[in-house]
Amino acid sequence: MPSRYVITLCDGPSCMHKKSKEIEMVIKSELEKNGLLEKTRVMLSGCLGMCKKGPVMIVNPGYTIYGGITEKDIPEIIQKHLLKKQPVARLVIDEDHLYNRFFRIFGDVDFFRKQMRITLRNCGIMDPESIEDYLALRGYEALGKVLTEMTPQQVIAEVKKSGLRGRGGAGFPTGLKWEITAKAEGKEKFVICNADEGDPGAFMDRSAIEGDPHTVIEGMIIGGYAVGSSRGIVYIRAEYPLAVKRLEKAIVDARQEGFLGKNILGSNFSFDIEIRLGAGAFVCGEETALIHSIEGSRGMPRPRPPFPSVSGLFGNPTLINNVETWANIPVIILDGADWFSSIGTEKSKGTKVFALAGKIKNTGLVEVPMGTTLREIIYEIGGGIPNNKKIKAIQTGGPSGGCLSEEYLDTKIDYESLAQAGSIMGSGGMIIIDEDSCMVNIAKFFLEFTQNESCGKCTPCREGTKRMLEILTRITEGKGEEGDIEKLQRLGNMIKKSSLCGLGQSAPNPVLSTIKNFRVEYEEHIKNRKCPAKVCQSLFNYSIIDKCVGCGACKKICPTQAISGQAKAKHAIDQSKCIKCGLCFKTCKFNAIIKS
Amino acid sequence: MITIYINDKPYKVEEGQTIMQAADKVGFRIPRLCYHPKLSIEGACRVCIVEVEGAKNYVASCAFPVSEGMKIKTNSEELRRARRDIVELILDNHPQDCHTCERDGICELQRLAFSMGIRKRHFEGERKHYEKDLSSTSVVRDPNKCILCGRCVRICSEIQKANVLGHAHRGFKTVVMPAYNMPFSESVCTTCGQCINVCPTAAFVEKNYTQELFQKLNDKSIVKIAQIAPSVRAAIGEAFGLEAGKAMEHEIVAALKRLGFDYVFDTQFSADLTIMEEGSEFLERLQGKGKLPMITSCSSAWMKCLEQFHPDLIENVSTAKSPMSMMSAMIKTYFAQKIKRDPKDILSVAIMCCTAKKYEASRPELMVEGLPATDMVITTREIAWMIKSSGIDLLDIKGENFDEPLGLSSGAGTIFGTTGGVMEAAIRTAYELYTGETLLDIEIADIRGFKGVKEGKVIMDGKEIRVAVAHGLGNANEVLEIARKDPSRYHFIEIMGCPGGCIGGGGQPYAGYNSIPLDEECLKKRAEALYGLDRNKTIRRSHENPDIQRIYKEFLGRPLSPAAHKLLHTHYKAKEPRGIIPVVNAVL
Amino acid sequence: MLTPLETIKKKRAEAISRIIGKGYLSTKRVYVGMATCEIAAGSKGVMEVFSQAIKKGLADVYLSQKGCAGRCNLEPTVEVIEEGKIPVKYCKVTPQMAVDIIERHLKKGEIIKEWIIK
Amino acid sequence: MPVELKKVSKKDALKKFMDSCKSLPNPESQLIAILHKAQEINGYLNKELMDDIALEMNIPTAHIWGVATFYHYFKLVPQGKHSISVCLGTACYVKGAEEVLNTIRSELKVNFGQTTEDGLFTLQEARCLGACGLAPVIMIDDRIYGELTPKKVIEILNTYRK
Repeated sequence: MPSRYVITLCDGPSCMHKKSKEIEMVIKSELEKNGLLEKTRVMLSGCLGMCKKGPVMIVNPGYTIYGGITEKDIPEIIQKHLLKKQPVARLVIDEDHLYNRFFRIFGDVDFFRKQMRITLRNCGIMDPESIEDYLALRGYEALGKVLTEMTPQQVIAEVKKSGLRGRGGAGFPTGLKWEITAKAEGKEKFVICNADEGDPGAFMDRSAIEGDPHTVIEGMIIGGYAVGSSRGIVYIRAEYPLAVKRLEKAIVDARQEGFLGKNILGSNFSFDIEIRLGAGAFVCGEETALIHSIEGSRGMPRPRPPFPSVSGLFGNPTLINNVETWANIPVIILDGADWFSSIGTEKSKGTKVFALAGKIKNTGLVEVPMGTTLREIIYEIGGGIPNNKKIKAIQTGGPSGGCLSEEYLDTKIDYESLAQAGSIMGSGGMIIIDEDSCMVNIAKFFLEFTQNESCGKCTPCREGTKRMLEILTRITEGKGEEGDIEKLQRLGNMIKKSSLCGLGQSAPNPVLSTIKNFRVEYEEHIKNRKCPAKVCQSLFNYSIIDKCVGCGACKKICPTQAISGQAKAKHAIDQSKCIKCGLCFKTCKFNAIIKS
Repeated sequence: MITIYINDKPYKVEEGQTIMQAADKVGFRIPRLCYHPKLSIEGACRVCIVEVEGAKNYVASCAFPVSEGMKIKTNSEELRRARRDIVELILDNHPQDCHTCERDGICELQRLAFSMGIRKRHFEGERKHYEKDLSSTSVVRDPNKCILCGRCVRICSEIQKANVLGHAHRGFKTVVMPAYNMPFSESVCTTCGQCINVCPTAAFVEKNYTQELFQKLNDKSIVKIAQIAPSVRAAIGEAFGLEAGKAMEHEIVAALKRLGFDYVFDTQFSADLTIMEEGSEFLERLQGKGKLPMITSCSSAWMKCLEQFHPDLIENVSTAKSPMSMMSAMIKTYFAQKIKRDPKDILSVAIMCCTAKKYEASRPELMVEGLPATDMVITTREIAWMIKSSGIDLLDIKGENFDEPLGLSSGAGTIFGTTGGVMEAAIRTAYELYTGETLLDIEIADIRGFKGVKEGKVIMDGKEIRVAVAHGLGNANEVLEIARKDPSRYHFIEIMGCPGGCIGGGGQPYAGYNSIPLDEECLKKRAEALYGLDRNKTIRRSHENPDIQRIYKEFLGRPLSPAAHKLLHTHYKAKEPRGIIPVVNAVL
Repeated sequence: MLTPLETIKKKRAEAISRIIGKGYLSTKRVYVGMATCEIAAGSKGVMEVFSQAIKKGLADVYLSQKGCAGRCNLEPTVEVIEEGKIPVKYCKVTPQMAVDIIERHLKKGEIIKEWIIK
Repeated sequence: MPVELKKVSKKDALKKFMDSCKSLPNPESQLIAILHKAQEINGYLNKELMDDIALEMNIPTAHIWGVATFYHYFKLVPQGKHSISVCLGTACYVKGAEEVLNTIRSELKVNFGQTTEDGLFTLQEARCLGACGLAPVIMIDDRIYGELTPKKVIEILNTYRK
């Protein structure tokens, strides 16, 4: 027979110290006294993360948390709560920070322990297609609180006080944006969630929506309430079919429960959300381009002012925040601006999600408090560089960001420090680059991306990035010229300062920052025609050394028949035929093929 | 008023304008390229960037509003270099064929490059290579010369509302083109040529017939006859460095004679003829024979627009041919008989302010005696070049008169060249035909000027006749929407395809060094030149033109006679592809 | 009439009892990662193994999908959670491993240490 | 004729979708959704479809063409039976996506946007498929293949050739 109640008692070190064992004994005897032992399960759990309020126990169903309990309180709880279904109010605590639950499952792993999960708090612990799971995790409670206890002005004040800044890249204070939109006049107002995540290597938005779509929806409803909007739009990449599907389902479920639609939860506030699909254009992450795309046009940015908060979608005041920003809102409302602003640094509050990738042991999504150092992320969470290689650079901010050298490892993550170091927070890509990578080539890769994604509207970005790419290409091909670095800097600085939108203004960053931090590599390419990392194909040759045993594997795989040699004798590569595909290098089991 | 600082000096300026507007008024002309005062702000070229204290990046002065205490630098060393580099980047992706280019010497990009001080190139690289589109009768599109300022796209969608052109593809591969990159000739292009007017380079130019014409002018076996549209005389001086507004009537006649034309006639004569036909048609419709409101049919771009965008209104449009086609028809019949020459041996050349007339000339339904009525249409720009190229000094030439019998015109024919002119001319004659009395107050102020849609009325015999005038196809769309909703609101509507009427035609001289294309001040001066010619004439009503009376007596009989119907009237039909005028302008 | 906040709390209580009604409390809970990245790594096959097993009578197991926890290089991941015990997180799970997890862990309570995320 | 029938029903499906768009506020803003639908129905966008959309939704063809050519997602030529998207996201790039790409290119003798002669594959580039942990990856139709090597790629391609 299934239990009617489950009592979970925290068995963490702190609560143990506060006598949870003794409490457990009392609970069991009290249950027995009241004839409830059969119907109730009593369990010990790992740390519930509420140590300050310990000892802590949770009564389910209902998820009532009791804190600071002693043996003496138990009879009262059993009698009132379990028998009469009336929780003992004086012992109930709200200390259960939403972000703690994740750690009840994952807190014992190094990778997670250093993290703090606010926006991704539910990702990985709930069924994203179940609104019940979300409700059980205090979902939509923030919405209820806002509609019951707060005026729109109070909501905005709370968000302002939290110090939350836009997580899409530029870090504009979120509360201020809300305030401007709320004050702007228009026929109607719009609330938009920017889910057009396009940075190569960044996928936190996808992950957030796939893992916990309701958080974003709840954040948007609250935003709509605060600024006086009744129409919300999620602009999401068409490349994310699963995220779209889950979001669609979440919207339908939320509508059914009365969280979306007319007169939400009996209030006189109405709000609904529609989904708009992108169609593959990185520049649509820029807010004015995104608006044009929603309007059914080419996603090309326009000059600001007017800012979208004043004149955005269809000329109406429009509040745009990205997925991560929205996901913070319910937590700020429930746990309070004071709590939220206690996390992070002076100017950057809360947490930031990074997509950790590249040459690092633990790749993945990490959410850390602002102020965490790069070193902590890379070595303590990421587990360091694999294969005992040396770290060479950290690329943050995706194609709009920059490459920092090793000496910046102790930089604290916040908007200002990263900018000072010559990179940006961006949407949160973090690529670790080891000694096997050529920085000129990396810069070229990013520039290729932005050049390809340039909308073509403004001259500096359209023409300038093309020229920069041409110069970089010739450097990597060993055709660099004296003065090329200066040309790159001249063009780069001009493009940064003159371009129409953020894409162009940040496009030169990877190049400029690698010149700043790795100038020697550029000079090696240009002056000595050498690629120190042996990546740029034109700048090295493959050759076979004496280790060759003549197995013939390389000869077999070579697509251009450039390798010749008798069986069991040393082979040789005909450089005129070699296309430097590297297949032989990968195939050789005897390390007999080298780059020189 | 607020105070702003430009290059450290304080200036009092009005609030609510952009940095560029404010700077213009206090004597700083910030360099610019994609900006056009009549079009929406694009902010794309970044040539007009300035430094604003406190802003992280440069701002585009065309889009950024001034505010109290703003400190602006327009000429700092770093800014000058950035601006220079931007213009160089444009040049780097532009054919370097200035000395063989049609716009050499009058190209905005060339001037800009010069004023930036680009003497050495730093960033040359890959350049675009696209096919030229030569398919249209009127407009040649050369994407290689396009610098993507987007003015053509904006004028086509915002002013003309034809939406023929758009940006396609993206980034470095962006090209301005019609839908599907289809040839112009197959698109909904109305051939108005406004894209040419606003293009800063030679990405759009008219289909040029000057070489063919030079060749024909040397052919002794044919009779070479020219006709000149009213607005050509009002603008051609600008191509020779004169201020706008100087009428050059007799000088062009003389120049054309020197070029080798045997006869030079005046399209104003056939404008009078048009009034006779169209006026009579209007009176018939007023008496219940035909649909009202009647809409004018003189403008070729408008006629193509009608067939593609408003086929439902075809029956409302006057069947009278345009003055050019009436003149050509008369040349190949009436005049051919007079000089006893086979019309096959006559070369009929129309000197027009217009690129769409090139298209009109190719319409098969306008053929006369199995021949094209108009053999060649030459724009003001082309003829100006031919005159220069032949070493004829237009500015210092003894004027000559138009030839008889198709050279004499009334003032009504003159004002055809400006918006409202056809209507005014029509009223002058229709009033008399209807009431039997002479209209004394013949200058109708309500329908003059450059308001997009103008309304006016006349009382004829106690009957109120309500008229409307629209210029530019966007305004035409607007007036037609009004008429569709309330069919009895107007009796007569004049529509001209180009902003300002023919004086703003797609074939008029390019803007000068310090002026902008389609500048309203310039259009006003051109219009004033025509109104001045009208005022100085003793005959100001078409029906009073003695040569008009003669041609009816000798050849046509009376207005709307079978002969007139055969030679002076035509018909229109719905055309594919059908074009769309969006209800909401989502194209911005 | 209930305030919005009261309504939410009521809905939450209802949701929890519905979840419990599905067997949430008295059983082992199995969470299979089903985000795009996990699916790409093959989690659909893993999910299939678990759901088939339940169909064929595997009792006392509450199966749910979940979003991605962020361990890209270890996907697909599967968690087996029992109230009161330390949650067990398996990584790089293949369908074959899923069969083993059912046989050894879910049925016999053996935690397969070598597959656990550390 | 069955072919004709099929054509008509395609048109009907699109028409139906456009009708539903027309009942929404700012119907012209649904253009991208309509193009998605048209591509889903027809496999790619052609002039005929775009003309239909223009007339039905009252949007100029030049505008539709501009939008269709702006976004990577829209295809303007018929596509192969299978579409191969090679992820060129950063993680994949760092882990050797270029090698994978070169292998596919030389194996299929096509470049980005092109379809193989036998009509079996169309090669496309992808920005980031969000499967960075498996880098380098490719996606064939809806299926993602990860941790690829040139050898593995060829094996995978061969499974589609049978």
